[in-house]
Amino acid sequence: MKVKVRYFALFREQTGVASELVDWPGGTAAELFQEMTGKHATLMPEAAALVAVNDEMAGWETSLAEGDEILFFPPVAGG
Amino acid sequence: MKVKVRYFALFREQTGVASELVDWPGGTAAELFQEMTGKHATLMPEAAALVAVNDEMAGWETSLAEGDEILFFPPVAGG
Amino acid sequence: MKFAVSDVSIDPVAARRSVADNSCGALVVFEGWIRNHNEGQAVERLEYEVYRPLAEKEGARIIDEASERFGISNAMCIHREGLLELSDIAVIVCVTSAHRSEAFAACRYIIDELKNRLPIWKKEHYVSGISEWVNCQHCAAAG
Amino acid sequence: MKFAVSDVSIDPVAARRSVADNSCGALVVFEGWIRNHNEGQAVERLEYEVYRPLAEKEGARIIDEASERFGISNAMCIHREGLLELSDIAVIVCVTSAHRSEAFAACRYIIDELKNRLPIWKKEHYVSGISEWVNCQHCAAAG
Repeated sequence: MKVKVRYFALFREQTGVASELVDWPGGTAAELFQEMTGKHATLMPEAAALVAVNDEMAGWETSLAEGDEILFFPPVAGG
Repeated sequence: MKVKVRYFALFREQTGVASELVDWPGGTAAELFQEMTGKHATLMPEAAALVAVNDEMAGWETSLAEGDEILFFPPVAGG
Repeated sequence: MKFAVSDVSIDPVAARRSVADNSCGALVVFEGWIRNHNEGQAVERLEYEVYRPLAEKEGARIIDEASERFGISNAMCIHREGLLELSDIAVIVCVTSAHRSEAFAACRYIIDELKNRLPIWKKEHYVSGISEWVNCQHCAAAG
Repeated sequence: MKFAVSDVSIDPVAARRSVADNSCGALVVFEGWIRNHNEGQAVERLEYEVYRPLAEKEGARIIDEASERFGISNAMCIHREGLLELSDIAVIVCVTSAHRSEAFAACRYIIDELKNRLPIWKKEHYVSGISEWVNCQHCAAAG
């Protein structure tokens, strides 16, 4: 299953990429995050991060579908 | 005992005077207010009003002295 | 000048500037405006009477209390006197602090205390032609 | 325009004007400024990264929530993105309502929710030459 993953702020600096196409067996957002944490070895624990799917905030238990765009957000700090 | 009494806002309109010199036997601010209420017949109950003596807010039980300037304030409404 | 009574229009830009300081991360401003209605009556204009000697002393005291209580950086307030038209600024309070919680709390404290404690009276002139001292009609009726 | 992200300086006068309306008796404004220190470090400048598509949607939602919850008249917010210098305005929230309680509560609600919910990240550049993503260093260390 192919999805697009985008990284922001610290995550973009840690992974060295703003986005990447990932081909994986499928699963939840949390499972994809684990997969990417393994690949890049530097992402923080998911409890501290946020995830959005197709431009809507989502829970880590969200099941991903072919073609989804998954956004991994480090802790936000607006204001 | 001579004191000066000043009236503000509604009180000035009710009494028709901004200030007056009062010669009376002496007593508390509350007693003076009663006296003036009797004289002008139109002041509201003291519970709704405020009193200041010589440019400091004061309690109704304050004993007045010769030459004091007593300010009677209707309910305030700043802001 | 922490607290002032003014008989001319309040300049909100100058007020804001007077509390700025680059150790502050938060500014909270309250402005009270003359609105076109009060308790069901259409308001045309409004008149503030201020007993300045005591208002100035008590206003400065309230700002000092807020500074001590909330540990803010700067605070100021200007209250109008005289005749005001719709949309005029009747009062402005500006507070700065390192973080926002203190600035919100102090700004709220200052405006609440000012309204309760300052010798200021407001006479509303209604579109109907009637005018009335605010907060006085009920007490007067009871008296 | 209830919520906007801006890559140029925020004009507080225009922001204030955009919520004015003569049925309102109260204006509450919050401004977040770039201050010269954070957690013991001397700050030189600061960078905001904003993911606009989601920030704009979520920002507008927060303002709608505040309007429904507190029954205010008008509310608006602008958040900066890009590089900011000391004393620059990072965010402004303006709220008007008939009475002050709702305006204070709604303004506080909006800034609190914005800080928690919007996809916005802040990188602080310190005088020491170091720079750091705010709120990330502890989590990164734990990871």
